Amino acid sequence: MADPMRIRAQLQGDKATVRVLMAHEMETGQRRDSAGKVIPAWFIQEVTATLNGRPVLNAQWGPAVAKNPFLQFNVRGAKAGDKVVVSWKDNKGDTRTDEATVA
Amino acid sequence: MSHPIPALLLAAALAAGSVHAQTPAPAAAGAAKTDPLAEYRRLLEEGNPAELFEARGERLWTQKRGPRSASLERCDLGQGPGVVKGAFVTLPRWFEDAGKVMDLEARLVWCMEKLQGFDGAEIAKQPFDRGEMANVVALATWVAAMSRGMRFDLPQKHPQEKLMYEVGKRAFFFRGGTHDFSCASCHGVAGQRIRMQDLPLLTTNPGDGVGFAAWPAYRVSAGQMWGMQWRLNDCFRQQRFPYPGFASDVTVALSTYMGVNAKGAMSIAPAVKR
Amino acid sequence: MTLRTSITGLAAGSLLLAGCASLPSSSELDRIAAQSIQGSFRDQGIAKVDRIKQDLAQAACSSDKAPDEATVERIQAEARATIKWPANGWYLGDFREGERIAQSGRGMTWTDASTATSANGGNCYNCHQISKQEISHGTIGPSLYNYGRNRGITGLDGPTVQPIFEYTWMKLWNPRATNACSQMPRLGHMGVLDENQIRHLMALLLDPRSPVNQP
Amino acid sequence: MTTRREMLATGSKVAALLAAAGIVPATAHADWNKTAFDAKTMAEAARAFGGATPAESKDVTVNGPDIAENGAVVPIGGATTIPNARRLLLLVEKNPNVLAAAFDITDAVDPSFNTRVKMGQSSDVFAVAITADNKVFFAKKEIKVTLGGCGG
Repeated sequence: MADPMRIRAQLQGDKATVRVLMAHEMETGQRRDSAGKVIPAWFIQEVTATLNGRPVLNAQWGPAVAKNPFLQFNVRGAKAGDKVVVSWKDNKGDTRTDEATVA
Repeated sequence: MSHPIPALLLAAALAAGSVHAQTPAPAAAGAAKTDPLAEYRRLLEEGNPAELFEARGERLWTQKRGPRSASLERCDLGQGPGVVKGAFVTLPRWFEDAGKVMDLEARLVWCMEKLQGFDGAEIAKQPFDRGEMANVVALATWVAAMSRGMRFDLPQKHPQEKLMYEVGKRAFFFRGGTHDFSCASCHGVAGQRIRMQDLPLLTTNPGDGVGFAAWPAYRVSAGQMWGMQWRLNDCFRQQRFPYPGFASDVTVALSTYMGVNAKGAMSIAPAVKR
Repeated sequence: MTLRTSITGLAAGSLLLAGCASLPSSSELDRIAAQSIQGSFRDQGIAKVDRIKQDLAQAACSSDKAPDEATVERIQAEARATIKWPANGWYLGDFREGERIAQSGRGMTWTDASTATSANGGNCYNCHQISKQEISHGTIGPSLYNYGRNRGITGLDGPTVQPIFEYTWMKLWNPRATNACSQMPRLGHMGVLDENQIRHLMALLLDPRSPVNQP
Repeated sequence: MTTRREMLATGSKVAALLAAAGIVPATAHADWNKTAFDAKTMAEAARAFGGATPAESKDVTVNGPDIAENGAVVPIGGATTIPNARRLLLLVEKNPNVLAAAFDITDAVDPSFNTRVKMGQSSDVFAVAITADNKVFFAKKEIKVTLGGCGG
């Protein structure tokens, strides 16, 4: 099971700036190991986020997103204490969901 | 300390090799202001993946693990059992119970062996990114983070600590390998760079958050979290030296030398690096 | 097995000054340091421990003090005797190949498969500015941009050209010949690069058509 | 193939609109657009999302450093002020597959996203906005990827 995400949701006016770090290899499928064998692709394909349960973000990613990905976006209409939940799903079907409180 | 020799040698080389005036290389002292990489580095700092390893290290510290199913919460990093804050900026130091000077990673392995029942020798043999060794790196990342903003102040009271400093100084200037490199080849003169990477002068305090005060660090080029043991290991690889043992005398002595020299420097570890 | 013996190569005792409050003499410290350095490394791949058996210059240039004048003279004389001059006085190869070799920092580490010169680079840009186009260059060594041009090289032979060719060849083959404690690797002498590869680097620096010598 | 693309595009467009209106959760339509991620050009990637021919626009911005110290991690971002933009793509022209990331634009977020991508070499990077009526607008910026470290 993947390590938890690190999520920060910082209130600026009526918006929350959300910064997310995800622990993931983001393997492209185009690299070879030392024995010359292709290392299979393994990367996050979908990222979603909700604010107090309401969907706010939906993204599709390819293997060109860097290893241990970083994502930043601004959620409108946020206030202190709101709950931000971020989920990802990779091409092997593994998922991870973590949350943070807007502060 | 007197002026490190490479400065004199470089001056001599310039004088001897100069038929016509050399085009002056850009002075790195002024480079910081116009550094074209400043924006790149600033953007990386907005989200340092070292945080992922820091969080893992914190979980590993409290988790009951190993043959004895124990946590590391009683581990003594030099400030008393279980005291983590402030420990990083005093390491390497002498440990009476072990009868030797240890750096952070050696001490963590010691605790994993004594408290959790792991085989320290087995851990020491593993590559840095595998198995329990990867856990040591994560633990070191968290322990370092707990001293973020604090200033280095290594003890130099015990004769072994002084001895390690002296051994480290000699190791720092030791030239060998197919390319005749020493640590001082890259870190013996202020204001130089390899490619576009600034090289800290490590014979003195290079400043807050520079050199010894920046590691462990997340290397974006490799997508890996490196502790000081890994950093030194890869320095020796690039020096074309043979392989330094994990927590071998040379590595602990070099950290003692750099850490003592860095007295007063503020730690920013874990940092993010190219 | 205790950690004392399991983690470090040296037993703690060999570095221990039992009950001793002051440090040993400098020469005794040198001995202890040498012993602990030798005990800290092991063979890995092509990088064997014989690489840290120092020769005269490596030992003499391993402190923050310069060696004495007699030692400097001896090192330089010995180095001059090692220079292998190019066959048939043919100094210059292809500057495009030279650029490729100058760019590469590869070779001779324990992660490299072989010590064959074909796998090795010159590491040149790591320390020197060379062509103007490459902005990612080091500053440990002097800038080599316009190296030939600054030395008045406009052709490929002639009386003014020869001494500069010889001096540059010497620098690339074994820089200790002119500077006992040079920080530059002995690319030719240590078998990092072969004669042909050094010809290509020579062309990069000295061929008037090389990007290095463009205004 | 065209039919499939259109179906995909229409399906996701409708879903995006529904999601934007808060009618269905965003996760409900998150079928990964393989055609888009296999695309070799910006136009192909935009077409895979139902977009028309791309046109450069000042109403789209792409940001990132002029020079990256390493191609393994290059911070880039995109934003748009086009009112009916429904999707924002980030692309690297010289990567084997150009599309790196695609973000749905909803009323709940600013149409501005930052992430980090891999770049094999110096290249133009693009931010592409696709509107509700399938118009495609883009901005581009060159990012130079330098060699760093000892190179070995």
